[in-house]
Amino acid sequence: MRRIGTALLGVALASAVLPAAAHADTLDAAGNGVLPDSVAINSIWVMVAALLVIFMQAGFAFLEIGFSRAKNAGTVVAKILTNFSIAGLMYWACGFAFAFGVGDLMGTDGFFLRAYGDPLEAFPVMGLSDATIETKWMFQFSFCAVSLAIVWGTTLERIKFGVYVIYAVVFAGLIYPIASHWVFGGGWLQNNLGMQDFAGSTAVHLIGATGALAVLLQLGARRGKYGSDGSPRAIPGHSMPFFGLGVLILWLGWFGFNPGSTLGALDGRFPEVALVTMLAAGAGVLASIATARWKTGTIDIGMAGNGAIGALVAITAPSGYVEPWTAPIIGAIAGVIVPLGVYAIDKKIDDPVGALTAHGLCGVWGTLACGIFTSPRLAEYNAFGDPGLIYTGSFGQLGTQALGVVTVFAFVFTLSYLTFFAIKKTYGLRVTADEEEAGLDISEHGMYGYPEQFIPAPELIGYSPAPGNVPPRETPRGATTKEVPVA
Amino acid sequence: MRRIGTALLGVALASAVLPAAAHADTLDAAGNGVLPDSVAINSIWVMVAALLVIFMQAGFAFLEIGFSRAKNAGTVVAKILTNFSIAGLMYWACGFAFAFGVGDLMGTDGFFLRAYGDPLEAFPVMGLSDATIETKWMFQFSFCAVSLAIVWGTTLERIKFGVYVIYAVVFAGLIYPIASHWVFGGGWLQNNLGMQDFAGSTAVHLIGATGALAVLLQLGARRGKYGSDGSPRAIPGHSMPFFGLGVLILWLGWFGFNPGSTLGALDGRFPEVALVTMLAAGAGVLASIATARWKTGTIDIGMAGNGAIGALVAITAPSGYVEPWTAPIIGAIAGVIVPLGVYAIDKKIDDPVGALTAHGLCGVWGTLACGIFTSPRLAEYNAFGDPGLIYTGSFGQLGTQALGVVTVFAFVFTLSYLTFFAIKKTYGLRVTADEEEAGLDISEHGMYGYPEQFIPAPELIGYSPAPGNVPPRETPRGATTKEVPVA
Amino acid sequence: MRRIGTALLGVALASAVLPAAAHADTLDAAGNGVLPDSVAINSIWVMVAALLVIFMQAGFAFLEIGFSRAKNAGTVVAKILTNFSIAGLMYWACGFAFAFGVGDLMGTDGFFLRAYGDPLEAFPVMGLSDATIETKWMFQFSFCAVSLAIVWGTTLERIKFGVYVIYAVVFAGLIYPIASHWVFGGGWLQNNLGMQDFAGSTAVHLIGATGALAVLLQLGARRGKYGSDGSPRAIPGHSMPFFGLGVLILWLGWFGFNPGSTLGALDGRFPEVALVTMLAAGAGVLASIATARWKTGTIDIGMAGNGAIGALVAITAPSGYVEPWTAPIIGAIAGVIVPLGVYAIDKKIDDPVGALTAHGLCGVWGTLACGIFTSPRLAEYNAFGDPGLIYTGSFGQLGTQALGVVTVFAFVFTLSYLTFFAIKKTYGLRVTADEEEAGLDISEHGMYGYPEQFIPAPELIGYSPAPGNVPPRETPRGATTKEVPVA
Amino acid sequence: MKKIEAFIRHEAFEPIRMELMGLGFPSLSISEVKGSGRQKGITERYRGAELTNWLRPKVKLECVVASHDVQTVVDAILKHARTGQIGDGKVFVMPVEEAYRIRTGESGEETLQAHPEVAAQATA
Amino acid sequence: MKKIEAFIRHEAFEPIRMELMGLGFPSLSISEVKGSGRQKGITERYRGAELTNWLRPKVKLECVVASHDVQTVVDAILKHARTGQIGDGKVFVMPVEEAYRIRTGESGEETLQAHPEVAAQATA
Amino acid sequence: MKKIEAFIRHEAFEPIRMELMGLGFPSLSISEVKGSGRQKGITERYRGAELTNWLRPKVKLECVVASHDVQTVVDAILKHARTGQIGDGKVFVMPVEEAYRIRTGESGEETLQAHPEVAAQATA
Ligand SMILES: Nc1ncnc2c1ncn2[C@@H]1O[C@H](COP(=O)(O)OP(=O)(O)O)[C@@H](O)[C@H]1O
Ligand SMILES: Nc1ncnc2c1ncn2[C@@H]1O[C@H](COP(=O)(O)OP(=O)(O)O)[C@@H](O)[C@H]1O
Ligand SMILES: Nc1ncnc2c1ncn2[C@@H]1O[C@H](COP(=O)(O)OP(=O)(O)O)[C@@H](O)[C@H]1O
Repeated sequence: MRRIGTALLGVALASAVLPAAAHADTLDAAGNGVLPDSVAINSIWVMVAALLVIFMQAGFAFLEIGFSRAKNAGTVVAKILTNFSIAGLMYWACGFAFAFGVGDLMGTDGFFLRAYGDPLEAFPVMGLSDATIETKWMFQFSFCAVSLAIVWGTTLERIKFGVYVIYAVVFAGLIYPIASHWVFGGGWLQNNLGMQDFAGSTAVHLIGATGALAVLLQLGARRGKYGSDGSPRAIPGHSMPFFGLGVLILWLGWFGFNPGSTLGALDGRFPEVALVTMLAAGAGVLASIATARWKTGTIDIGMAGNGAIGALVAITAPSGYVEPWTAPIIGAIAGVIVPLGVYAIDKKIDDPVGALTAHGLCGVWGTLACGIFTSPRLAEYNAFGDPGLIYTGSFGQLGTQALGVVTVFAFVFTLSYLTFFAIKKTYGLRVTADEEEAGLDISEHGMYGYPEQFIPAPELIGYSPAPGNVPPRETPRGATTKEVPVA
Repeated sequence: MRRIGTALLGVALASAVLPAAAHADTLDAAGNGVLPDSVAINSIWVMVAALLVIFMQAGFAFLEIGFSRAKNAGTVVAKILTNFSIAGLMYWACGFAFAFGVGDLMGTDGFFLRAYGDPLEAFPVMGLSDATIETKWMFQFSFCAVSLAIVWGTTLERIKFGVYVIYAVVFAGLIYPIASHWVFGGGWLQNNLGMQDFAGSTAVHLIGATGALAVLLQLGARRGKYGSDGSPRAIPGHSMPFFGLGVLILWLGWFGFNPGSTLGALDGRFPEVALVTMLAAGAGVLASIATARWKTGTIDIGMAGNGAIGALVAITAPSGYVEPWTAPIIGAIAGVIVPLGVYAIDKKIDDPVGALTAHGLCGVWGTLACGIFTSPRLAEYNAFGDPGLIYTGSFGQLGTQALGVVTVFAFVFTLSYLTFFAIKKTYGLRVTADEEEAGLDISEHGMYGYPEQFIPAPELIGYSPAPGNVPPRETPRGATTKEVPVA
Repeated sequence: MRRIGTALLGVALASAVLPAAAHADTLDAAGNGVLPDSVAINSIWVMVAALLVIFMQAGFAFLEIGFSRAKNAGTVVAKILTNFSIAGLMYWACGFAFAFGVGDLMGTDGFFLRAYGDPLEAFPVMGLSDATIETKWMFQFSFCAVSLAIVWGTTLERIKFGVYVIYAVVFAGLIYPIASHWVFGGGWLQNNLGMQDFAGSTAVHLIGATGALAVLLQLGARRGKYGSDGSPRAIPGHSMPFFGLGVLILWLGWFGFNPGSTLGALDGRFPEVALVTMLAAGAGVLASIATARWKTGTIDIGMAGNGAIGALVAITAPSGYVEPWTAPIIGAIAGVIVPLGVYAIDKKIDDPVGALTAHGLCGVWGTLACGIFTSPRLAEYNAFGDPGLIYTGSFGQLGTQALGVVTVFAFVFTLSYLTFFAIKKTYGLRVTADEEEAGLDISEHGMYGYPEQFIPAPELIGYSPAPGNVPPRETPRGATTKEVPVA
Repeated sequence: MKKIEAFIRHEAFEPIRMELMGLGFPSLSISEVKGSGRQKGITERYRGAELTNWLRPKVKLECVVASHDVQTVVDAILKHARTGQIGDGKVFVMPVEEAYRIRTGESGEETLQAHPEVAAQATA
Repeated sequence: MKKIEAFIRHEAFEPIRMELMGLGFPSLSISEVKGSGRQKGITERYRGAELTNWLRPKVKLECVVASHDVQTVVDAILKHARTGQIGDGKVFVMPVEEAYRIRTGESGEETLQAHPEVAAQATA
Repeated sequence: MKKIEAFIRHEAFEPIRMELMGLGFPSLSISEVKGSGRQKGITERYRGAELTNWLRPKVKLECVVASHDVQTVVDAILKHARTGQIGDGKVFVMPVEEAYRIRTGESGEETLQAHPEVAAQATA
């Protein structure tokens, strides 16, 4: 049976087939009725949160589909399914172990979620909650998948499909786990410097956006994005409703993303985090609409949605550290950053969905915001870092936050740039001009995402009914008819 | 730092920046480990319910998008994001305090969710549950947002965007809080008269529908809706699938809407409320299809969906007061009301999504249904009002319900009508005929919701590639090719 | 009042209007404060799971819509609403009683969820959890609705609407309850033979797929599916994005489907089941893409999604019986089965969405997989059957699984075939050739699912504005204009 | 035989169709086109970038009639398509040399349209 | 040179295209149109209100050929587009004065289509 | 008067439109067509089954101009639509017997297009 395993998943899996220590522990405890209720209570909330975050995959998919042209709509579906799958397997194989095991630089225990002994000691940073380890895995994996999804926002409509696959393996198995370990996995930035990032403005969103920048710089803009004179052109996506669906799903998912980062329910903290999240997002939408209106004179639908995302990204780090009243401020500032950032970036590089701004710039802002607004009671409760500038008058925490941002950016950018560079030199990053013009759906997947739009009565192509079997034509039942006799 | 606050949110916010009394309480209790498990258990369920109701925003968005023409699809996205945001901020600033604070006419405590002392005393009507106050806020806010979303169903395809903004502030800050306070916030209708409305057939749906009527009467019908002879024309929406998505999401959300109104899980009531909700909705769909079939001879897709909504609205008030066996009856009657109501109303005024019927008429029916079907055990358990007609033989409770409906309608209609009247006289309610014809997406937002449908190869407009950089044309990889040599 | 009831729901309902024994029990217990926390904790998780499964209805709807042509998109919406409603009422009336009451062949207690005395004794197989009976009903009903939804995957674009209605009544009221009773309702296959099917690879998915086969054989292929030479033609669906939405929602729902089948949270098992589910699905997607790529040379979007579904179906039965490391193996094999199965079946019979493969073949594989991989600790914990081949070296359990599969298939196929045969002889199964060509939306529902695609400016048909009231044409506000003076 | 091609506003089509049917010209085809003419361009905005769209959606009406019917049909079109504002469109008349009714294979003028009285009933 | 315009049923197009390619006429264009003719109107219903849609989706086929090829092409169309029922559509022949192949700039009849033998291979 | 019908690539349209407007020919119409010609077919795959699509999306440009303007317009089209690769398309010139401006009811050549100088400003 060991053979089956290895045959299928390679030697690495070997460790996986030892007796299921930890899983068994939970079971025994339950069997002997010594599993405390608190485990179930905390696990339920964190699992609910994890599922909300998993649903965000649909959010990212439709945000991207909406901002793509119809000829590139289908590939996003294949992309999101592939990436989500790879993330799951890699994060199980090694990602989780690197991210949450013990160690300043990276964890080394819990590959394949096996043989780590007591979970509370093996993954100490999550020790404050007694939710089962599988629960914590589901939650943390969902974060990894979100971070990976963010990477591709800049690459729509021209990237080769294989790039998704290759980078996903590296990202979910190595880059994300290590970088996030530093920030909220018990690594040096968090433990030694006291960096504050409650739910991942840096650890999830900035990391994703950094990968997005690394690939964009080597991928280049879509054909037609910049005229011969270098001026940017609008390449409108094909469906604002799909975009809206994506935004609404993401917003919903964020109520798992931030409040779930309490990793439990029994401390009664998660509802407050939800409140803080809502207030920031609301302010972000309004500020973004106002800013776009002021700059361009129209109520920009896309900016309304991006404003929500940007504000949600910004409140992610502070959501567990700040008082509710600061949320609208943090969100509103993110809402102003979004349109300005998008307009500025659009002049030079082609970021179709505004990921660099919404997840990058706003991720930075959110991380820094902790240095300004973190309240004493919450700094103390979370036990990382100090209260913010407005309480202490000191720039100390702000500096720590800035250092964290720079470090993470530098680390992720370097590794990602090298990875994409290697891909470019070997497999290639970009489809041909003809393929790009035909659209990725037909050229990468052999079929349009909306076939009827491109093929006339496709089911009839090459179809000639035998004279005999033309069926009798009657009148559709649903239809009453008015006869116009033949002249 | 007070300055930052005021600068950003105005004097009103001042109260918000005092030490976070209540939030801290929860935290201390948790810190000292004296926060009972019940708080977490109840909070988890109510939070889950709140998130399901929040997801209903997407449901309303797609129901409206589906029933709009393609040229008006995008604006719905901007609308829903804006309204949801305003509702959140206003309900935090004052809505919640007005709605659930102590007082027969309106509450006066808890602005910005601050300085209200002991939450169980400050918001007594929710005292039966020890879920955290932030949890309760999230849940009640989600109701306010639903009620606001209902208002706009009658205004599609012709209203000026600014109207959404102005009315949303008044509605979420004043109209909804006060009216809902009377019905289920501990106000006079509930406390003094014993009106029964478990989850808001009146307090949420009728209030929204009343606002919808108030604006429609001053807004008028869409161009082309009524012929020169005054006969109604069909203006089909552009996507039944989107409509279906909306209905399915709303149905799902209702399992948070009604069962969440138990405000807790420990009394084991919420699953029964879910069962009741399901049975009513099912009966509503079937009755609505049958009625529409009987009236028009076709299986009307829209009516199937509206029937579900209507039945869900109807069961909302009774869901916590009646026995399961009554649910199919209540739902089926709503299912009959829906098509008949839509056909009748359509003859005179233009309600594109049928909101007046589904949320208005069915809201009234549902509220009255309590007067008929409320069971003794549940009247006693909820401690408001008496059992219904079929148990007591008395019309007393039915009368109370009727009085409540009339009062709420009168109050909300008056305030809403005046608000919209003021808007009409100043800013204006309606776009110009040309804008309406061009569609709100292009005229209000400067871009179509489905650009490719209206602009040929939009990315190429004004784009002339420099002769040099026309890239080599190769064959799409995905495609094998058959050469037809040039003659 | 008895009269109202009977008048409305017929004699059968009589039993329903007796005093609400069970519901009242819960309430009393709660009232007297003797309802243990465990009831609420378990009920919350199972309810959350039930709602996730209910959301799968939207998943099936959009998977089918995406794979249909635009002219048949709307009917799916009406279908899903109707079937979901019928399933709810039938499962309440008798389905649940047949499925989970005591008895080797079928249960006989709990019609209308009434008068069954102590729920733990009345529905013993679910006795291990003290979640309220309404919670269990919601969860089990959601399974029935899923099984029913699966049936129709093979019938798209040509079936008469009434067929949905008739078969739904028989399926949800009789076929599904009895067959599922045998497998996981405490029936003979489970209790006497020790068949293992944790969440329903056989009991839900194979049953649905069997019904799908029974109707397909009598319904025939869509016009144009097979050329005069009998060779299969591609009839591409109209929207890969909708297909993707469906898949993502289904995937999410499965995290309720499998982990919810623990029927509680206090044993801490559900997170592990979720982990297992995720790993299998991920492997399924990748294996399916690889297989399709190898067979056809393209990265098939549809196969990526079908691969996820197939793997999720396969892991459904084992999810509560196997160690995590086996999940990727089980999923990957399903991922290989999917494309091969679809290609093979497509040669002979017309299964537009691949339901026979994804739910049928993979359902069989998943059920058999228990016989191979079930781990000792979990066989013991679940207390049904023995460990799998790789642990025992014995084919015993595998044989039991195979027997179960064959029995269930034979039973469901016979009853379903007869039901559809009767329908065909009386009402008819299939629309006319003209109706099929016009599309089901217009012919069955009297309106297109995407009206604008088929009717030019529909709102203007038969509309001639009175010369007087042509409104002044102004310039859209959103638009700046460049005048081209009239020559 | 002549072919009449008219580029008109969407809302003009239905009245034209009704009148033509009444006059005994039930047979015609329309398609969606985008046109530029004296009408103004609309400036659209997307994420900051501007693009001026010079094209407006119009309906193209095609109707082949016997030469002696041309004026009748053209007049019907002009009558209903006219709002007096820029963007009303154009009507063109072009020669047609032969016409076949596929169903019967017949060719010639009589295949083109229904007879007046017939059509009359039709609209009744 | 002549332009052949045919309004046909969707399912008629593919057989026609195949035969024309075999005959050496690979070059043609089609577009979606909505047509009214002798065919019946369909009454649609939406939330109670009725609307009769007199238009049916058809395919418009456009093919420019040398004058001496007209009959061949017309016959191919008539042969495959015909079901004998109302709604089969019409074929019109119109004069064309000049034609240019953009790729080469050449003009004249020979730019219109490929040569038979060439096309023959093509379909092989 | 002549009608110019051109079947071109999407990306060719905008440069043509700009030049024509500059030359004083702002009035034209386009529509989406699918064309087959010398261009290769694309083999699409769907759940295993293959289908070869011989049709490529093209833009059909229609522009009616005075006879003496034909060459100017044709040249503008040829100039911008040409990439030198298969698939560039064709231009056809056909006779038009009469033209009406619906807005004014006037007929004749002068209704067809704006005057050069006018258009010149327009593009300014
Ligand atoms: N010469 C032409 N060739 C082709 N189409 C034309 C021509 N002139 C006008 N059109 C069509 O008519 C529509 C309206 O023309 P426009 O000039 O805007 O109206 P008006 O003639 O009333 O000023 C245009 O959008 C275009 O579709
Ligand atoms: N005179 C005409 N001008 C333009 N299109 C026509 C004309 N006659 C028929 N058509 C097109 O042909 C289609 C079929 O015509 P119809 O009269 O219904 O078929 P049949 O000629 O077999 O009775 C119509 O829907 C329309 O698109
Ligand atoms: N004879 C014709 N009749 C109608 N349309 C044509 C004709 N020839 C070419 N076309 C149109 O022009 C497009 C390009 O033609 P093609 O032959 O592929 O290019 P090229 O002429 O450069 O080889 C075709 O897709 C079709 O739409």
